[in-house]
Amino acid sequence: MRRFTAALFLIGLGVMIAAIYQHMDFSNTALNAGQAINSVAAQETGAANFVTSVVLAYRGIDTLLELTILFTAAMIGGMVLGKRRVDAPRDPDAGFILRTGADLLFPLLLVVGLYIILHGHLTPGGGFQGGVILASAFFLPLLARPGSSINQDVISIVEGLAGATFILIGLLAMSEGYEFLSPLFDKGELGALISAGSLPVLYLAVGIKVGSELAGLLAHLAEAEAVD
Amino acid sequence: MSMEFLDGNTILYSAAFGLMLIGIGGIVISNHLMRIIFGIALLEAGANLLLLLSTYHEGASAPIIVDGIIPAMMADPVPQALVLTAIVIGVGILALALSLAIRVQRAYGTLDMREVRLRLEQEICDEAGIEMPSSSEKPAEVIKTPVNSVVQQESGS
Amino acid sequence: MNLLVLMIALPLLAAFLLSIIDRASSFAARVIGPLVLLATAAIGLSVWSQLGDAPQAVQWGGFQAPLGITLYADQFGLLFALAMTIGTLLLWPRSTGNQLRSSSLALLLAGTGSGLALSGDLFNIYVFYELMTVVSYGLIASRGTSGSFASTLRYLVISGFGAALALAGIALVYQATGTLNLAQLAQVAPEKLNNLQGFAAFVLMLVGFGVKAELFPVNMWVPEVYATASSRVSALLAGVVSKLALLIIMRLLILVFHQPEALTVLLVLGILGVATGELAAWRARDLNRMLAFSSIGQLGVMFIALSIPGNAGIFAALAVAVHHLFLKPAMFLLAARWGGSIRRLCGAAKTSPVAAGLFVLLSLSLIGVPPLPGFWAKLLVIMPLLTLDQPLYYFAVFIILAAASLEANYLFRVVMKLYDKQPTAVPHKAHATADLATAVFLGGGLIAAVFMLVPLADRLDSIAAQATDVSTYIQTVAPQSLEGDVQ
Amino acid sequence: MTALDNLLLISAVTLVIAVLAGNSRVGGWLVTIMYALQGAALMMMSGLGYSTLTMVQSSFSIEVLSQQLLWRFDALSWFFALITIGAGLFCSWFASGEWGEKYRDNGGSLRLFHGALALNVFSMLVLLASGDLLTLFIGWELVSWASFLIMALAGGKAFGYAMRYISYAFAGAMALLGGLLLIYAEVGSFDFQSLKEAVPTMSSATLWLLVVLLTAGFGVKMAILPFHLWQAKAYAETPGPGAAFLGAISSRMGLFAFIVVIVQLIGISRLVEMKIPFTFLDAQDLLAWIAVFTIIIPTYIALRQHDARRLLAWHGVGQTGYMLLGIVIANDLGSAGGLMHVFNYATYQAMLFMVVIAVIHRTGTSNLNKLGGLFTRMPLSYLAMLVGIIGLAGLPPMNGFVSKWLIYRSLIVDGSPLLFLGAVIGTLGTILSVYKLIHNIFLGQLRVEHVAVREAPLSMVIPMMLLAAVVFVTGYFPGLVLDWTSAVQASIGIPVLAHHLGGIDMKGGLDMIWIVSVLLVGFGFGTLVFFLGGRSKRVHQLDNYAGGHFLTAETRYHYSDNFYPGLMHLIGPWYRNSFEWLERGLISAVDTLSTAMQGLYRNAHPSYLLLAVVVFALSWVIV
Repeated sequence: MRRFTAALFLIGLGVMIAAIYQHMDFSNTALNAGQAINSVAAQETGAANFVTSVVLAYRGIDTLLELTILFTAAMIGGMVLGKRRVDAPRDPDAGFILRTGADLLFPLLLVVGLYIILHGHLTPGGGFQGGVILASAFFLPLLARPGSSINQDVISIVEGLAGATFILIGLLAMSEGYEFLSPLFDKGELGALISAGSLPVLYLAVGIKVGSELAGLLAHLAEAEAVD
Repeated sequence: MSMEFLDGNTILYSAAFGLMLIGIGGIVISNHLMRIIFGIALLEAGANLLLLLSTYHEGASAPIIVDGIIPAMMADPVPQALVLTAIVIGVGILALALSLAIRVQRAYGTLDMREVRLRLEQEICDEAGIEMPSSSEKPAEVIKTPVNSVVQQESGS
Repeated sequence: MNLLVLMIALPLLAAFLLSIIDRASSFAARVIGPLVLLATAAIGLSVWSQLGDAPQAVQWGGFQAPLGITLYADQFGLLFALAMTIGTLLLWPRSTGNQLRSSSLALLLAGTGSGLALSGDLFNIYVFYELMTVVSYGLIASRGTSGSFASTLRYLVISGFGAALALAGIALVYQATGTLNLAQLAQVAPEKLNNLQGFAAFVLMLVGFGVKAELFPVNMWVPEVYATASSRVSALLAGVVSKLALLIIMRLLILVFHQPEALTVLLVLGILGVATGELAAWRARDLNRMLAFSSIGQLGVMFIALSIPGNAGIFAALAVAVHHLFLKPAMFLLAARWGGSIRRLCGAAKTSPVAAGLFVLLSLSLIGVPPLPGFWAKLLVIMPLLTLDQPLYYFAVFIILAAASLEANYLFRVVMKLYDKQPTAVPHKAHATADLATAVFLGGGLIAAVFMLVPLADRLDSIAAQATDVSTYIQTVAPQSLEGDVQ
Repeated sequence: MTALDNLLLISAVTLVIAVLAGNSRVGGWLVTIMYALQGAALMMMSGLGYSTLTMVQSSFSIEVLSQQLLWRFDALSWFFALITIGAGLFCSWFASGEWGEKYRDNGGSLRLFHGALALNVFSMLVLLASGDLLTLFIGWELVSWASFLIMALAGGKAFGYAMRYISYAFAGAMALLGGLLLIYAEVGSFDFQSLKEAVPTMSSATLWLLVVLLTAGFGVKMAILPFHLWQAKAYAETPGPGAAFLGAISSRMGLFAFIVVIVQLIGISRLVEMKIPFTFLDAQDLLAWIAVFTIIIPTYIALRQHDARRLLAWHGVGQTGYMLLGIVIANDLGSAGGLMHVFNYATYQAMLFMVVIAVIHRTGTSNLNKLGGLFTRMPLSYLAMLVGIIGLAGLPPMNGFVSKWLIYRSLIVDGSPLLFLGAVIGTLGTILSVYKLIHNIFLGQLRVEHVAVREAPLSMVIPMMLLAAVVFVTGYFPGLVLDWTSAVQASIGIPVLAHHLGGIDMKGGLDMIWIVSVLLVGFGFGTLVFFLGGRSKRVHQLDNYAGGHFLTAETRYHYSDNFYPGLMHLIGPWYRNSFEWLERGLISAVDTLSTAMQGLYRNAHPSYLLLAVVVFALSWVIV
């Protein structure tokens, strides 16, 4: 009965959405804050990638908060899943090819991840994307050898420090007399690797934090004892 | 139906709304918590797409300074940044939901929403030292025959 | 430069570093959280003292609105930011196994709550809200029982559903206006959002943010969560966090959504919340869930108050919210030792006379017995409702009054049990000193309010007036126009 | 500092002393003296009772939510305050002696008892002093919760009854609040005067709503039908003199508020204009009939009680009907009768409760089936009860006769024979049940276990005797009280009853001095004949025989069980407990709803409801 009425409601919702869509106005898509940012971002932040400017400068606090969400989720995940019993059964190691592949891929993923993070202000990509690749670099060996484990203590120190760095850079701006999280340092030449002031530093912190957070979360999930 | 009705906008928006509707359907219709969690993920994906589409116009270039592209030709970078944020939030919550689901499965042996609810009620009542109120929804049957046993086998590790 | 951002940044920083500090010295890790909150509370108070009639706007990163994100500090927002900080300080979680993580979560909660109260950007509000949600999952689950995990998961499902809908609502708003800055939205809303799309966005955001504000029908998580979480966490969620979600809805109503239909939706959902909550509380057989249901009813009254157009509605909702802010945490703290079946409470007043007396005081104020503050708050809600002269508003008054009668009945059933002369077989445990002291402090606040009624009402009135002053909001933030940039 | 400030201050100090010193040996006496001081302070305003003063303001006033809260006394407040303080004085006196010691020995807290009593008096004075509708409500709530406190003191069973009381009282208060705020919405002020000016322009529908809400609110406190169920049991279980106090004055607060708002501000003449559609009745008739049924039904319920306190308490409910009836009729006779009945009733009800409590003090029971023959052991208490029941039954020469006569007379003048008939039926029931009371306690055969019973201690007897004197004197010289009621009539805008010390001047009027003097002469003559004429022999109670057998102390020839079997056979089937049934029905309705809501919160699929709400809200706007 509930499923039936729920399906009816869904159809109703679809009809409502269609009606709303009919009334939507698409004429003024150019009149928005993003276009305003496009026209001033190059001077204000010095980053060639405007998405990066938005993520780290214009909406930097959002980014800080989403890092905090990841941090919190990882912390709660650890709290919920708890410590593994010592005698809990583990999956056996993967086969030779997967293990060797993982060993080979590890440095490659590390390099690619760092590259994407460091070029975040110039090209598509950045701390989040690179951070995920970093996380997978550390997670892959875990899949290949379920018996091994990631040192959660190191991860918690790294994530704490990376997050703190982000905030400290923001506070540094305050101590210089600007607002919290204002871009700092010399903006350099638009499009160069070393440019855009403090943004690459922030992205590095983001990348490391995302990498460690995700690696920690995935490791927690992988470590979780299997249900009998 | 005229062809101009099926322009690019309509197709893209249909995709976004469609994803949302499928997600909502998964949340509302299914009883298995894993399906519900995936429903939320789908719904989020739809909402993200909707956000991306909010200032979409055809033919815009990526908002990155490349020779020959002036800012007016670029796409709006704000929704892209927002979606990036929203996706990461979604990932965090998804991971959290999965960790909780693992613990609930371990404690109650089921992820059926109705059964989890009953076991939860039972636990609260036991702790409080009161009798469990009789449920109007035929509790005995629900406990004996887990509806989604097939799904459990699929999703259980 | 403004120190206000430290109210948000410092707790986050401390939360990040807490586990590292713990490695160096566990004592430092224990004290640093409360110290940081004391410092942020002091910052908040100093800003409050210099605020006066002129709200302040701070741009994160120094970018001009609407490009950057605005932090808007008026007395209204700052009041709730302070409530969040001081409330967390008073209700500092005590977890047996997870003290370090609980402390981090509490710090995060204080920081996010302050940010949520002060934020002037729609998407930023969403992010703060999501962070606060995640933190509250953690706080609930920190009790570590399987019940707390299950209730968190069920809470997560409804909350995640709502949040995704709210995100879709934000997308609709951005599509229509091209901005997320609340001040700019306030400028363009009458032209661009006073339509079907705007209403749809409102409904989606209402159900999304309403989850935390215990709005009917997205409040089904309330009884099970408050029954499974620890008392201090329940006190925080019911007392403080729900008010912050309410604050978001108030802000959106004042600045962005002006449809009369929006008010009617709030009214209907508020009435349903009061009716279902209070009726369900009437039969609750354990104190925690009784308080949870009554909290749903109280929040319903706030939604009814919000549905009153104009300044009077915000004033009334603010008064009820502030009253509830003092009252519910104290009640949940008392329920820490009195949780479980009400029948077990027989004769508990003998063991803990202070707590029992306090419970009577709180009950009296909750049901609105003059001259306690609860009465005046209720009066503020009902008086404008009746002047609106519409059947639905009359019905709301009837529901509020009938609900108060039910409340009197079920709360005094508990009081009767407390003072019952036949003791139960199980001896009663006295309250923890910290719990009782905090509850007494909050109850003392209620009594003090009786004597400061006039200045308090004036102050709340001026806060409400400042909150509803849209033109000051726009002038203070002064977003640059989007039209000029395109041409 | 005005005289009213003094009074309220002394009353507050009384409360403080009661709380601080209530447990000490002299505490009770201190408090009693304080009540006397309150009486003296009230006398400083006695001009109010004789129309030489119209109003005494309190200098204390605060402004909240742009409402000026005022307190003041007028003739009506003064009259009720006189009764309140008098009841407080006598009850506290009664409680200060042996009763208090015994109460403390049995584990009761005298501090709480005296504190609760003083709180009741104080809150009633605050209510009586209210100068606008908001202060009226504040005072109202204070009184409600103060009575709740004193009712709940006994614990155990009393908790249940007190709980029932507060459920009724709070629901009533909410109806009242709704009514008052409706007035505010219509008038824009809580001021008495603005309401009075706005009444003529109010629509009939609004007025009906107002009258229903306010009458329900005030009616719960008065325990008029159909809100009468809570009162008797709650009062009966209140410890000792507390019951006497509550019985004497507490529920009169409802009548006071009724007079202020309905009679004085809305006006009975406006009620007459409010016709009930499709009938020949109007709002005044409706209230009068409610009053008559409030007389009849509780009085006959009282007839069935076999606990002395319950019996008296049920009469308290019934007698309220007389007062309300007189006041609703609202001509000079009726309102004077109703107001005077408030005073009269307080005097003998307090006294009767005191006698019953004295009996409980000595014998340990108030069960009418386990008493009897106490006349020889407690003659002074017997005398007090005799005076009291004559008053309660409304027979000369006691004051109850005068007030009832005035009410009957007003019904006849008003041309309402059916109402008159109803009132007379009520009086018949009263006479029957008070006879049961005195017979089963004092007359007949003394029980073996009560042979050693002594007269009540002086601390109890003196208040009883003083009250008996008041009952008799105000019956002899009703003009003493009629002076006050006339002042009240003048202040609430009702025609003033022309009266003199002995009664009223009119065709077919009443002169109690004459009537009582004739009665006294007759009694004196009879006594003379008794002592001089016939020769009587005093025999012991047990020197008696029946059916040829001598009786011993063990033989029960005095039966109190199944009193009035013939009458009960006749009217028994009428007792159907319909109101109890209604009350239970209401409770089970709430219970069912509550279960359903709990089910909703437990079983509902929240996401499903969320979806439904979104769809409904959108479709409401789109379609």
